[in-house]
Order: sequence, then structure tokens, then C-alpha cells
Amino acid sequence: MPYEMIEITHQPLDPEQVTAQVRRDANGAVVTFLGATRLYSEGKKVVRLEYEAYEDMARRKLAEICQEIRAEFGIEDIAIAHRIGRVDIGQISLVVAVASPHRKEAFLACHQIVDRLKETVPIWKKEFFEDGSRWVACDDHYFAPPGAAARQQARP
Amino acid sequence: MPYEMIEITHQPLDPEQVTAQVRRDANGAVVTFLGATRLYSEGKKVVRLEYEAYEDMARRKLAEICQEIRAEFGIEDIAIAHRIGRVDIGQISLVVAVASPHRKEAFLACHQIVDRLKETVPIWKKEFFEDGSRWVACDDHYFAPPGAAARQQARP
Amino acid sequence: MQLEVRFFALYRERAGRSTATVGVPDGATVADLTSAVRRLYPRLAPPEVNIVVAVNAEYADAGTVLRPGDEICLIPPVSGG
Amino acid sequence: MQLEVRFFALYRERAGRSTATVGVPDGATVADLTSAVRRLYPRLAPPEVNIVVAVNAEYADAGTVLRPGDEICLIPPVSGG
Repeated sequence: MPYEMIEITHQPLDPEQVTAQVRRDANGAVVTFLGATRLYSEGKKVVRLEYEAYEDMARRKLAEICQEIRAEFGIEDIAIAHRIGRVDIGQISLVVAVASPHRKEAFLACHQIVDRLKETVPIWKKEFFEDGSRWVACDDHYFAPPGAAARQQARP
Repeated sequence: MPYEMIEITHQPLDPEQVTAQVRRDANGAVVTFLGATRLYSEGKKVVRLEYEAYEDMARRKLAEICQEIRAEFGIEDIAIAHRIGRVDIGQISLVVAVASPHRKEAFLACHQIVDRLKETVPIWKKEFFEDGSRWVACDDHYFAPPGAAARQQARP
Repeated sequence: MQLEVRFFALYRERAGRSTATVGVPDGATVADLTSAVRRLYPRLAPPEVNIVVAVNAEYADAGTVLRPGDEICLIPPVSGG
Repeated sequence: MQLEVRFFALYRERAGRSTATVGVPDGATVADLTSAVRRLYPRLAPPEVNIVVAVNAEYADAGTVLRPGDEICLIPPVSGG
């Protein structure tokens, strides 16, 4: 029986507990990814992050990713925990643990889960700097509201 | 300053403690590999493992691997712990933790460290079955002692 | 028909609210809805930005026909992890 | 000269011991040493198996010249992890 855990929570994450979910005697390899809040983002000092999720859909998209990954890599056991709300510097926002009889599949599958999560799962990260904030991936120029865009386009 | 931990020990490994070594505010991504004793090896039920190391050389080869990986992937923080002696089923024999500002390098570097460790580091694993034992990688046919080899070659 | 629309993250801040009730003709599509939302909240996104919409917790394309009671969410570019 | 040789894992079991003192001519190479060890312990490995040797904790090729006091270890195929 494949094991799957998908958790979206306001609580601090416990990587050991997430990893423990996928450890079974048949699994020789466990690969765990921890995503943590970095002190610098594109050269600017970050003071904290805030994550927001469309939780129902995020769980659904994560379950889809798990299903795809199982089919592609022949692995079974996956545990994913994403923290939302305020996350301070150095704290963990994401834990993905994948276990497999052999290591290659565990590495590739874990990497792919994180990549796909960042592409399709409706969770948003806001970086707070000492002098402002921004929603990551909402590039400022592209996403500037109409008035601001018009002002930028008017530049020589 | 890059951080490096290389540990070869008879004690049970604590993955959380190994991973904690590489977590720093500049590192957004930490990838941890756990190698555990599997219940089955090529279809045979394993009851336990025993690891043996040429410890001085193993530490030296692991330090070389760390140096190569740093140069190739531009990552800094690596922690490696290998358990030796008796390791029961489901217990952890290897922990490799790599941290990096970005995830891609952390995944590739951790995978490469494990691959290279298995190729060049003088550590040996013996599998114990209900009815015998074998040194892994010392393929029976190839490595049969001279008398046995002669008998095998004599087969039609 | 009146549809309840949820805003997340950047869109929530730009709209100044988490939900809004938006009136569209019966048989309206996702494209019709985003046009109506843009008229109500012109600061939401510049015209060249495609506003992604989820209907009943699945990404929906512009031609998807909406029905009363659908759970409709506006999804800015995601950045989980 | 007399050289102290260490056996690990499969070789330790095949030799029935962890270390042995092996006599070789002065100026002997790694290849000379492995030949001498094979004569002492014929069950160590079949002739077609290349016995890998580490000298002073580094892999050494067959032509490496040995000196008294070198730390010499016979390294069966590794299987850590």
C-alpha cells in the first residue's frame, strides 16, 4: 500500500516527523527536501515571509503531483508538509520526503515534486523587507497595476 | 566559511542532528539522504547488515568528494555520517545532508555525493540472510576463491 | 447570475477584499467573468496579464462556462515552497 | 624488506586474519606485493581479479614502488552507503 501524507499547516514543521512517515523496511533510500526562509532574496535582506494558500485546491494539486510521480518513478511513499502564515528567517516552510527501495528514484522524484509544487500549487509567498514587501513571482513590472504600467511604458 | 562534517561511527545515526549541521540563514534548500537497511536484497530476506571501514582512508576519500562537489556545484555546506558495525533492518547506515541557497544544486550535489561514496570510499557491507551471508559488490562468481572458480568454469 | 469570487494574495490586496459578488449573464464564461472583475477592480492587473481562474478547485480555461454556485478563485502567479 | 599488510572485509575473511607481514625485495612494487600476498593466501581472490591496494590511505597503481613503513591495505570492491 503506497503511503501519502499531504499537510498544509500554520504550525512549525517537524522534518523528522515528516520523514518518519515514509520510512519502511522495504525502503533503502529516503530523500528529504527542506525549504527554509533565506536571509537574502536577490540581494535584499528579508525580515520574514508570509505564505497564503488556497488550501482545498493546494491539497488537490499536491495529490495530483503525488499520483504523477508514482506513475513516473515507480515510487510509493511520499510525505509533503507546507507551512503557511508567518515564517521567520531560517524556519522551514516546506518538507518533502520520498522513500524508495533505491536512491536514484528517490532523488529524482523528490526534486520533481518540489519543482512541480512551485509551478502549479496555489500557494503564495510574500517577502517582507526592512522597507517594503513583495509577492514573489508577481514580477513588479509585469504585474504593476494599470496606472503604474502606463507610467513605466512612458519612460524613454 | 564552508561547513563540513564527516563522521564514521559505531553509534546509531541521528538524521536531524546531521541535517542541523548545514542549516544556515543563507541556505534556502537542504537535501538529506538517508540510507537504511532494506528487508530484501535481490529477493532474499536480510536479517541484518554489518559494515566495516578503513576509517582513515574513508575519511580522506569523503573529504576529497566534498572538495570536488564544492567546486562542481558551488555549494558550501555538507555533512556526512556513515554508521559501521552491526546495523539492523530499517536502521540508518548513511546520512548525507547538503545545503545551498537554491534547491537544484542541493539535489544534484547530494545525489552525486552518495553515488561517489559508493564507488570510491573504502567501506564494506555484509548482508546476513537466514541461511548465510555475503559481502555486497563481491559478486560470487567473479570473486569465488580459485578452487570454486575452477569448478564453475568446468561446468558445461 | 451572481457569482461569488475569491481573491488570493496579490489579487486580494489589489481588490482590497477576499471575496466579491460579481454579476454576469447566464452562460457566461471564465473570460466574461475576468472582464467583469477587471471592470469592478481596474487595479487588479494590467491588461496584458492573463488572470488565471480556478473553478471548483481546478484550473479553468477562458472558455469554461460558469454555473451558479461554482467556487471561483482568482489565482495570481504561484510561489509556494 | 618486510611490509605490514592489512586486509579488509572479504580479504580479511579469506586470509583468516587482519594483518600479515610479507617479505618482498627492496624496490618492490604494488604488483610484486600482490603476487607475494597471493602466494601466501591463494584463496584470497581468483587470478583474474585485480587486487586493489591502498598505500598510505590512497589508491595506488600496480607500478607504485613500496618503501619500508608504508601503510598498505588490500581493498576489496567497496559497498558503503
